[in-house]
Formats: sequence, C-alpha cells, structure tokens
Amino acid sequence: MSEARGLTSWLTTTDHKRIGLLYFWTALAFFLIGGIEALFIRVQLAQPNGQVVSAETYNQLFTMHGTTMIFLALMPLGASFFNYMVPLQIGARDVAFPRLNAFSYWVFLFGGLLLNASWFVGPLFHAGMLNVAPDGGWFGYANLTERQYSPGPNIDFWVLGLQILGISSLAAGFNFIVTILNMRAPGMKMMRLPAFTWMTLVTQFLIITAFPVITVGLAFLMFDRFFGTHFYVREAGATPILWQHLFWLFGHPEVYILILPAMGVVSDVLPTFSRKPLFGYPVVVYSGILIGLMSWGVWSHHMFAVGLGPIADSVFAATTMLIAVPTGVKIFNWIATLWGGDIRGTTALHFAVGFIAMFIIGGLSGVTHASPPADLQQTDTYYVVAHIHYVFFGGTIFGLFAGVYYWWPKMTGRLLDETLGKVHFWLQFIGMNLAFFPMHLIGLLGMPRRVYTYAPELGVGTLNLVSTIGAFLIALSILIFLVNLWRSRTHGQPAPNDPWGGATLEWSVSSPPPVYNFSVIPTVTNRLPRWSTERHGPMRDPPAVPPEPIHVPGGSWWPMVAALGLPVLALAPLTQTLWVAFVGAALLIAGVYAWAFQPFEV
Amino acid sequence: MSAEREGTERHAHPTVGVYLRVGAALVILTVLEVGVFYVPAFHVVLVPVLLVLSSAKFTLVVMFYMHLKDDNKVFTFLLGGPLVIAVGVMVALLFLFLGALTLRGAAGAG
Amino acid sequence: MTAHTSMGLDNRKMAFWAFIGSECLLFGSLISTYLVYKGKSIVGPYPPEILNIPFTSVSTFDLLMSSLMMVLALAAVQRGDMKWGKIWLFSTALLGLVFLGGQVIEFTDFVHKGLTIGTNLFGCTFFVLTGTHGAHVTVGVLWLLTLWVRALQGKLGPANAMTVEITGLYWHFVDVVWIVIFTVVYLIQ
Amino acid sequence: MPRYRLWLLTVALWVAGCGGPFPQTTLEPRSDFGSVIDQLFTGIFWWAAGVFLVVETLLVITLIRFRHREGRPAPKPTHGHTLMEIAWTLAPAAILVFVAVPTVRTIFATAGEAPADALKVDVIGHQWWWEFRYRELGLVTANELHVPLGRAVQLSITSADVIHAFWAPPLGGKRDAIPGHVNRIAFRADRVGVYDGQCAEFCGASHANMRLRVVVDSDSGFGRWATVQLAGPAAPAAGTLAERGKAVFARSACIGCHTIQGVSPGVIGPNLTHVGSRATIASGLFPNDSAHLASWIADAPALKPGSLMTRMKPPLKDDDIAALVAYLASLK
Ligand code: HEA
Ligand code: HEA
Ligand code: HEC
Ligand code: CUA
Ligand SMILES: [Cu+2]
Repeated sequence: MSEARGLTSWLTTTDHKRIGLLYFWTALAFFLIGGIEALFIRVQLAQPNGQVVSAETYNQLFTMHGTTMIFLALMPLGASFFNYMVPLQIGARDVAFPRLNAFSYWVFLFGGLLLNASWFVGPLFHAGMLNVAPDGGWFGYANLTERQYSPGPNIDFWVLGLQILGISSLAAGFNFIVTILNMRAPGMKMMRLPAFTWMTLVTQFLIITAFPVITVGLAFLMFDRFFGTHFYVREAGATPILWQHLFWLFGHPEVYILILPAMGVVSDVLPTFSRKPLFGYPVVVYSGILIGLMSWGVWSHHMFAVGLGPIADSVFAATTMLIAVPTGVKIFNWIATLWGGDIRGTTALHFAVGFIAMFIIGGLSGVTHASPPADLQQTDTYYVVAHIHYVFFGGTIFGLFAGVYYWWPKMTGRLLDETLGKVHFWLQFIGMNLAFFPMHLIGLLGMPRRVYTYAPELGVGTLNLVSTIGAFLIALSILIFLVNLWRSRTHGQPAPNDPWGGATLEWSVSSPPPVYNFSVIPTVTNRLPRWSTERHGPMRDPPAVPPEPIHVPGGSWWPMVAALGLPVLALAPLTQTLWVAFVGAALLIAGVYAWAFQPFEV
Repeated sequence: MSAEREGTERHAHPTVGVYLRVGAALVILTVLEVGVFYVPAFHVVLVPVLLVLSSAKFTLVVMFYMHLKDDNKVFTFLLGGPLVIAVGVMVALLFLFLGALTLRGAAGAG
Repeated sequence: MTAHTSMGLDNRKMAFWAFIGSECLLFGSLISTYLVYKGKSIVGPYPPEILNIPFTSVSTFDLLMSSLMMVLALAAVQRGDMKWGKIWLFSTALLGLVFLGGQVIEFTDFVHKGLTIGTNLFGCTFFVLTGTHGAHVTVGVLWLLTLWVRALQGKLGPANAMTVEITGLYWHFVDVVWIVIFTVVYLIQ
Repeated sequence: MPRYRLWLLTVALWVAGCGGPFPQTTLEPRSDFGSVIDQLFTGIFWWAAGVFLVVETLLVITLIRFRHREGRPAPKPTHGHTLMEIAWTLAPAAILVFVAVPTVRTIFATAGEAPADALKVDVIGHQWWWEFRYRELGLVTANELHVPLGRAVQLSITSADVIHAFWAPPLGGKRDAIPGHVNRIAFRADRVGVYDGQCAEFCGASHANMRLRVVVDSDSGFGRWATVQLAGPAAPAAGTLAERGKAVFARSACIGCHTIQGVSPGVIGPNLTHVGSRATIASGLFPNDSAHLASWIADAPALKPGSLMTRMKPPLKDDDIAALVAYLASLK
C-alpha cells in the first residue's frame, strides 16, 4: 500500500496521478520547444528581409511550432489535468483502464519524440541537420505534401508522427468516456459533475469522433507517398480539396478540443475564488455540449477562399456565426458568477479572468472571419495568426495556467509563490498583447502568413518589431513561471488538503492524494459537496487513514512495450526496411497479448 | 459503492430462436438486394430500394445480434451519436462535391 | 466487474461501444471518399467491368452467417454449454477465414485484370476501403481463435461471457460495415 | 474614408514610425470588389467593437465592485436566473442577424460573375511565379498584370502545380489557385496605379517570394500596352551586344524553358517575349535592371530559394551573361 519509488515505478506506473504528472512535465518540455521555435520565427521577422534563418528552415520552424503547440503541448497539458483531476473530481480510485492510460502516455511520448527527432536525423537521410523536419504547415495541404512536391522524408515524419499521436488520443478518449460515465462515486449524478469533468467528457467525444477522420486523411496521404495511390493527385482525376475537407472536418473540432478543457478549468476556478456557485451551471454544461455538436458543422469556414460556391459559403457562414451564441452564454455566466461574489485575486483567478478578457478578442476576430467575403481579405494573413493566438494563447494557455496555479498544490503538495505568480501573469498578459495585437494590423496591411521574409516597402517592419518584443516578454514570463515551479519544489510552503476552499471532491483528500485517492469512497448528495449553501451543509472529508486495507494494483511494463511497437513500425517506411516493420508489429502484438493476459485488478 | 447502482446489465438476451429468425431475415434481405440488382425493371429505384434494404439489415444486426434493442440506452447513444455525425458528414461531402450546393461549376469539377 | 461501476455496466463493454462509435467515423470517411470519387477515374478498369457480384454475394452470405454463429456462441457460453460454445466460436472464425480467402481471391483476380491500388481512383478507394475492412476481419479472426484456444484450455466459461459478448460486438460491427460496403460499392454502381 | 479607418491608420502609422504608405493594405480599396468587402468588414468591425466594449467593461466593473474586502459578508449563493439566460442568448443572436444578412448579400454580389463584356484573363499559379493569359487578345505575360481602368475584369484562376492564392489586396479579396479547378473573381478598378500583391497560400520554399503586381492603366494606356505586347519581339540591331545575346539565348538551355516569340517555345518558365517591358523580374522580387538580371541568370536559386530555374550547367561565361542581359533588356 505504500508507494513504490524509483525509475521503474515511474516507467511501469498505472496510477492516474503519476501519469498525470508525466503528461504535465512532458507537455511542458514540448511547450518550451514550441516556444523556442516561435522565438526563432519572431527573431527572423523582427525586421524586413530578415537573415537569421533560411527559407527552408523557416518553413520547418512554423510547421513544427504549430504542430508541437497543438499536439504535443496543449492537448497533453489538458490531458495531464484529465488524468490527475477527473478521477479525484468524480470520487474514483483510478480511471477505468489504468494500463490503457499508461499506454496513451507512452504512445504520446514516443510520437512526440519521433516528430522532434526529425530536427536531428538529417544526416541519416543524406541531408544536413535541421533539414528534414516537417515543412508543409500544420495543416499539411495536399498536393504540396505529395511526394512529387515534397520528396524528402520531412512530410513522412509528420504523417507518421500524427498517426501515432492520434492513437494516443483515441485510447485516452475511450478511457475517459468510460471513466466519467461509469466510475462516478455513489450519488455523483451527471448533473452534479464538476464543470471541468463535464467539459472533459465533451472533449473526449470530440476526440473519438474527429480523430478517425484525420486518420483516414493521413492514411490516404501515406498511401500516396509510399504506395503509389492518387488520392489527392489532380492528374488522376482526384482533387487536393478532399484533403482540405478531411483535415478541417477534424481540424475544427480539434480547436474546440483545445478550448473546452480550458473553459472547464475556468468554470471551476471562478466559483472557488468568488465564493459563489457557478452561475447557471446547467446552462454552462449544455452550452458546452452544444459547442461540441456545432463544431461538426462549420469546417468549411477554413476554406472560404477555395471557391465552394455562394450557397455553401452562406451555409457555413451561418453555422459558424451561431457558435458565438453558446460561447457568449458561457462568458455571461462566468461574469454573473463573479457578480455579487467575494472575489479573491489569487494568481489562478487572474489567469481565469485573463482567459475571459482575451478569449473575447479572439472570438470576435473569429466572427469577422466567419463572414466569407470579409475573410477573403483576412484568410492566410497575419490577421488569422492574431485570431489563432488570441484563442490559443489568450484562451487555452491562460485557462490551463489558471489550472496549474489552482491544482499545483494538489498535485505536488506545495504551494506556488503568489507574488511570482502575479508577476508571471502581468508580464504574460502584456507580452501577449504586444506580441499578438499588432498582428491584426499587420494582416490587414497585407502581410500573408507563412512568409519567411517581407519587403520593407510593406510598411509593417515596426509593427513586427513590437510583436517580437512582446514574444520575448512572454518568454521572460515563462522563465519566471519555471523559477516559481523550481522554488516551490525547494522552498514551497506545504499545501493543506484544501488551500482555496474549493467545493469539489479533489479538495477533500490530502495534497498530494494517497495512492488510493479516497480512504472511503464518498457518497455525494449535491453538486457542491464541500460547501454549505442554503440547501445543505458541507460533507465530511474521508478519514486520513483507511478503515480497511485498500488493494492498489501494481504496475505493468506491457503498455510501454506495446507503445514502443508504434514508433518502430513507423521507422519501417521512413528507412524503407521491411524487417523493421516485423519487429514493430511483434512488439505491438506481444505487448498487447501479454497485457491482455496479465492478471490485473482495479 | 453499490449504493446507487440500479444497473440493468443482465437483460434477458434474445433466445436462440430469435437469433435464427433474424438470421433468416438477413439472408432473405440479401437475396432481395441481389435480386433487385439483377432485375432491369427495378433500376429506376435501385438506389433507394438498396438503401432501405441494407439499412434494414444494419438495424437487425445492431438491434438483435448486438442487443441494442434491450440494452442500456447509453450504448444506443454511444453508437447513435457518432453514427448521426458520420451520416451527416457523408451527406454534406456528397453535396459539396457533386456541386449541388454551388451555383457555378467551380467546385463541381472535384 | 459490474459491481464497481456507477451505471452498473461493464467498463469494457462501454469502452467498446465508444470504440464502435469512433469506427463509424473511420468507415464513414472511407466510404465518403469512395462515393466522392465515384466515376472520376480517368482510365479503366471501371467497377462494372470488374466487380463480380455473384462471388461477393456468397462472401456476404458467409459473413452474415458468421454473425449468426457468433450470437449462437454467445448464447452457448452464457448458458454454460462450452461444447457448443467451442464449436460456434470456431465456426465463426472459420467463416471469417473463408471471407478473407474470398477477398484474397478477389484482389488477385482484380490485379490480373489490371486493377491495382495505383491504377486509377477506383483502385485507390476500393482497395483502401475493402482492405481496411479486411484488416478488421483479420483482427477479429485472431481474436476469435484466441478465445477458442482459451476455451480448449478450459479457461473460458460462463464467467467470461462478457468477453465473448464484447468479441461479438466487434464481430457484428465488422459485419454491419460489410453490409454497407456491399450495397454502396458492389450493388450501387 | 470612414472615420475609424483614419483612426486605425493613425495608430498604425504612429506605431510604425510612419512606415506607410502601405502598398498591400486592405483598408484602402481601389476597386468595386474591394470596396464592397471593406464596407462589410467595417460593419462587422463596429458590431464586434461594441460587443468588446460592453463585455469587457462589464467584466472590469464586476472585478472592481466585488473584489475581496475584509468583513464583507459571505456572498449569496445564487444558482442562476432563467430570464437573464434567455436575454443573453437572444441578444447575441440578434446581433448576428445584422452580421449575417449583409454577409449573405455580399457573398452573392461578389460571386465572381462579371458582365459579358468583361476583360477575361486566365491566371495560372506556378512555383513560384504567375502566368497571365489574355484569351481574347491572344497575349501571354508573367508576374505583372495589366488591366484597364473602369472596365470589368474577370480572372479565371488556376494552378499548374500546387495550390497558390491570387491576392492583390487593394483590388479585393484573394482566391485559391487550385490544380484542376478554376476559381473566378471579378472587379472593376477605380484608380490608375500599380498595386502590389502576393501569393497567399503556402506553396513551398519560395512562397514568400511569389509576389505580383497589378498595373491599372487608363483605357488608352492599356490599349497601347496591349498593342506592344502583341507585336513580336524587336529584332536586335546587327552587331550589338543584344544580337550576340540572342545567339547565346538560342544555343543555351534557356530555350527549353522560356518562350520568346519566334525564338523559342519553352513553357516551364515565364514568357520572355517582352520581358524588357516589365518593371520587375522573378515575380516582383527584384527591379528589372542589368545587375539583377545578370545575377539572376547566373544563379537564380541563390536569389530565390528553391527557384525552379536551376543554375546553368555548365555555367555561362560572364560575357555571355552580359550579352543575354542586353538582349533581354531590349525585349520591350
Ligand atoms: C481554441 C481555438 C479556437 C477557437 C475557440 C476558435 C473560435 C472561433 N473561430 Fe477560429 N480558428 C482557430 C482556433 C480557434 N477558433 C485556429 C487555430 C484557426 C486557424 C487555423 C489555421 O488556418 O491555421 C482558426 C481559424 C478560423 C477561421 C478561418 C479563418 C481563415 O483561415 O480564413 C474562422 C472563420 O470563420 C474562425 C472562426 C471562429 C469563430 C466564429 C469562433 C467562435 O467559436 C468564437 C466565439 C466567441 C465569441 C464570439 C466571443 C464571446 C461571445 C460573446 C461575448 C457574445 C456576443 C458576441 C457576438 C454577438 C458576436 N476561426
Ligand atoms: C497552440 C498554441 C500556440 C501557442 C501557445 C503559440 C505561441 C506562440 N506563437 Fe504560434 N502558432 C500556432 C499555435 C500556437 N502558437 C499555430 C497553430 C500556428 C500556425 C502554424 C502554421 O501556419 O502552420 C502558429 C503560428 C505562429 C506564427 C506565424 C508564423 C507564420 O505564419 O509564418 C507566429 C509568428 O509570430 C507565431 C508566434 C508565436 C509566439 C511568439 C508564441 C509565444 O506565445 C510562445 C511563448 C512561449 C515561449 C516563448 C516559450 C518559453 C521559452 C523559454 C522561456 C525559454 C526557456 C529555455 C529553456 C528551458 C532552454 N506563431
Ligand atoms: C529549368 C528551366 C529554366 C531554364 C533552363 C531557364 N529558365 Fe529562366 N526561368 C525559369 C523559371 C521556372 C522562372 C521563374 C522563376 C521564379 O520566378 O521563381 C524563370 C525566370 C526567368 C526570368 C525572370 C522572368 C520574369 O518575368 O520575372 C528571366 C529573365 C529568365 N528566367 C531568363 C533565363 C535565361 C536567360 C535563361 C538561360 C540562360 C533561362 N532563364 C533558363 C526556368 C528556366
Ligand atoms: Cu504560391 Cu504561395
Ligand atoms: Cu474552425
């Protein structure tokens, strides 16, 4: 029952909390990599005719920046909270399939490593370093990504890496759907779930429906590149537009996959720090579900310049604009939650409020994109880059940082420094506005995105310089955050069970929680179990010592072995060696069989 | 943990007789499908008829062999939700590609 | 298992239904592509010249019957009749193998008639769609044979009925997908 | 110019340390197409600005008014309010009507249909340059599109390789150039001038260098230009450097890729029949002067990463290059 230590215990762990921490640190590392790539981009663009990197390197930088931030930083950072918090919030001892959970993590790690290995392995492909990283943009439009126009291994890394990452997300998706539906503590009805858990559930539904579509799109591209099919080849009667449809059918739900968890965090943080229940909880939940559903009907708004015809454009414009309604409902309910509250300005609250303030800007620029004729002037310019970063950075990153400052004490048992936290917040807030607001103007003044250079005559040199300065302010703020994490490990005050006075179950256990989470599985009688409202008093926390011994399942090597099979399989086409494929398949099959027949109980 | 559990896992599964009858129905429907395909008189309505027949087969297997008919509604939702999305996507893509939504031929070429 | 869950449902079964939901979009995308590219091939062979309806009808019949065997296997295992359980499990796998054999024959025949995966758009979409389905059948056959071996070893009994039920869900879903493919690819030309 | 534009531009100019004028700005439309889009955007912008102001103000007021103070009584646990929920669902929906209606109207107004007498030009994107074909005039040119003032122009846009996007911001919105598809935009330019643009869809190594220029001529100016372009290339005078250049051209690899009417039929690169009449070379990257022409001919990929005009093998001799430059410059 005592916790195992040492490297092996981490490699074989099936404990959702440890897997959550693994996700956290890995995602943070990838975030720094993606951020450093962004800094290179910004340095190159700081002035016209920049000479810091070559055109080819620049193209790899923005492709890897987008891909890394989306698939390797933000999604897994969300996953780290799903892992750590969802079982605690629903009163469970672990997720439904602990070993599948470990498998998801290892697949994610290996997929991320494979993608990033492309920076260094140029020499293996008779090219220099920094030459074979993916360079087709994060949405890899065919037919540019076909072998004919991208002959190197660059796009191969991208296709295979994304396929592997998709498997990780899908596995986690099934796992968390079952966990949330089926592992709730007694009395934890669906409409008593914390808002974060609800948004996690919606996110997982989007994942299991959206990822198969990109899987198919990527498989076609893979077959085209390796096996001589012509799915996107005009000369064979096909059209590259098919790729765009398949990609954005996935891509649009994907951006909501990235924002919904952050919205969930905010919906949990605001009530805690304004000492007031979430205003209109059912409405917030339903609007989240609605956003998820509607995200399936808007994908062609990324294709307004493609020429789908006026009727299709009108239909997609209308569906896209409609999404503003449920999103607005959430914003107003958050403000109403704060209204009349007793707002304590912790760092977590700063970030949550920062989310609201900045996401509105990103959402409104989204609405200006949603008008197809207007978008004809905006699409593929820095105006869209501004939108991307207001929703991703102002939205997802602020939301997730709110989560970090909120849950860090729970996850590590140590408090973060609030002063450093506020310095981090304000620097980041100023930095992001300096970095990304000018991009609106840069775009409207005619600078396209994905250009490694621009002419001085364009007149946007100074605006770009401002943007670069903003990016470095963000970097500084992130450094301060890293210092804060470090200090918390060495000097951080020990965290009590419940440093903030939270209403939900994760605060009822110690920080960090014991391996078995709950000494006694709680019985839930209302939506705010740890608060007293006019209708009920607070529940009693579970005892610190379990009244009867609790069986905790041991770890397993097999999820990692099976996961290892996937990157090995991917090496086969990359290196054009058949036997590698057999090794990979053997690892995968052996891993799965050993895993299936290994006795294991939850 | 079992306090709130009023799960209804153990539904009586259909009897072997039902399985056999469904099997027979599936075979008959398949024969009908192939029959329709070969009879020229039907060719005007071939597509709708085939779609109806295969949906019937689909439904039979899902309802009886996969027990969705008497099983928990969650399962119906887990299949039905994505299925509706999938069919919606399929219809939308057909419209977009066959140019039915375009006034001019721009996208129709695809 | 069921004793521990909030909805009183088996975790694995629920995960499997979610998986099947997800597969709907996988096959949905593949079938959409097939339909969207229908009639867009620039060179032959074209579907009517090459598809063998009588042959595939037999394969379809074979797969339907395997579904029937599968439910019979489940019914047998549930009532503890492991003798018939083994027989039905094995016949399900066998019919699956027959289907795969049919597919091998069909593919070889097509290649001989000049249709490979790279010949034209029909070849691309047809082989990838039916090939993906075939891969699913292959996994199913391996799974069924694993269960059958476990049954022979006496390690499969009524206590494992849920495992058989889940295997069945997978198998029937693969069958259902074929029902759609048979109609969309073979009959609606 | 609407007032907000002045404000926006002032801010921009101020921040930019007077970086203007902005040759690719979308905010000063120079065609009917551009103006319609601009009006639509202006309307939406104001709605968005209004929503922004109201919601952010509300947020800030809330934060100030309800910030923590010692001794404040515990807040009332309000759980929701149905009427308010309905109100803030309907209000955005109502606003969106005012965005959606003009949007749909503009979609149909800008669908690319031009009157029958429009000047029709085929635009073909290549990695990384533009080809323009005037079908009715039987005229082919590259990278610099000439159009007459005030007359409707219809562009039929497609691509010879990967996806590009044709974009000349002052004249209106962009459209993708997609292999196998033809996209159309129609506009009527309303001021004489030279307008910059560039490819807007990522298309590989030199996407950033795939620029273009649209020259809006007066009606007579356009006629004169067309007449010159229609004529064959001027034959260089005997004994000049240019004449030697023509000979070098005719025996070099150039003929495999470039058309010069009466000299060579190549179609991989731009038509050079009147290259001397263009203000820029290499899709708007460099001024068309002898220094740039010379270094371009010597080693194009060094000037333009990935350029498909590969380095000549064996390399041309310096005096050959000088001759070529003289010849090309003479092709007015
Ligand atoms: C977290 C990610 C995220 C989120 C949440 C959104 C949200 C939205 N997005 Fe965004 N989008 C992206 C990420 C995201 N987007 C990315 C990454 C791209 C570019 C991809 C690429 O090309 O690389 C993109 C591109 C993109 C485009 C294509 C642009 C182009 O390439 O030409 C469009 C077009 O319609 C669009 C629209 C919208 C809309 C309408 C919303 C709405 O959901 C916003 C709704 C929110 C609000 C409107 C604010 C709050 C509401 C109120 C306060 C109520 C009152 C409001 C009104 C009455 C208007 N987005
Ligand atoms: C998903 C989230 C996300 C996030 C968080 C970011 C964050 C940032 N992005 Fe990114 N961006 C995208 C998603 C994101 N981006 C996408 C999808 C694209 C489109 C890609 C495409 O076109 O294909 C894009 C494109 C994009 C472009 C356009 C490129 C182009 O079109 O040519 C630019 C340009 O400035 C940019 C800048 C930045 C900057 C400055 C940050 C900053 O906020 C980054 C801040 C972080 C750091 C600065 C890290 C901190 C590091 C340190 C403190 C160093 C520590 C060092 C060690 C420990 C060794 N991004
Ligand atoms: C391999 C094919 C190829 C050969 C050989 C070739 N060119 Fe080119 N040329 C191109 C292409 C492609 C472009 C457009 C490149 C770009 O702008 O990216 C081009 C562009 C040009 C331009 C600029 C045209 C414009 O309008 O901007 C000039 C001038 C030119 N070539 C001259 C020459 C001369 C002189 C030679 C022979 C010494 C030559 N080319 C040989 C392919 C070729
Ligand atoms: Cu052509 Cu970008
Ligand atoms: Cu979108």
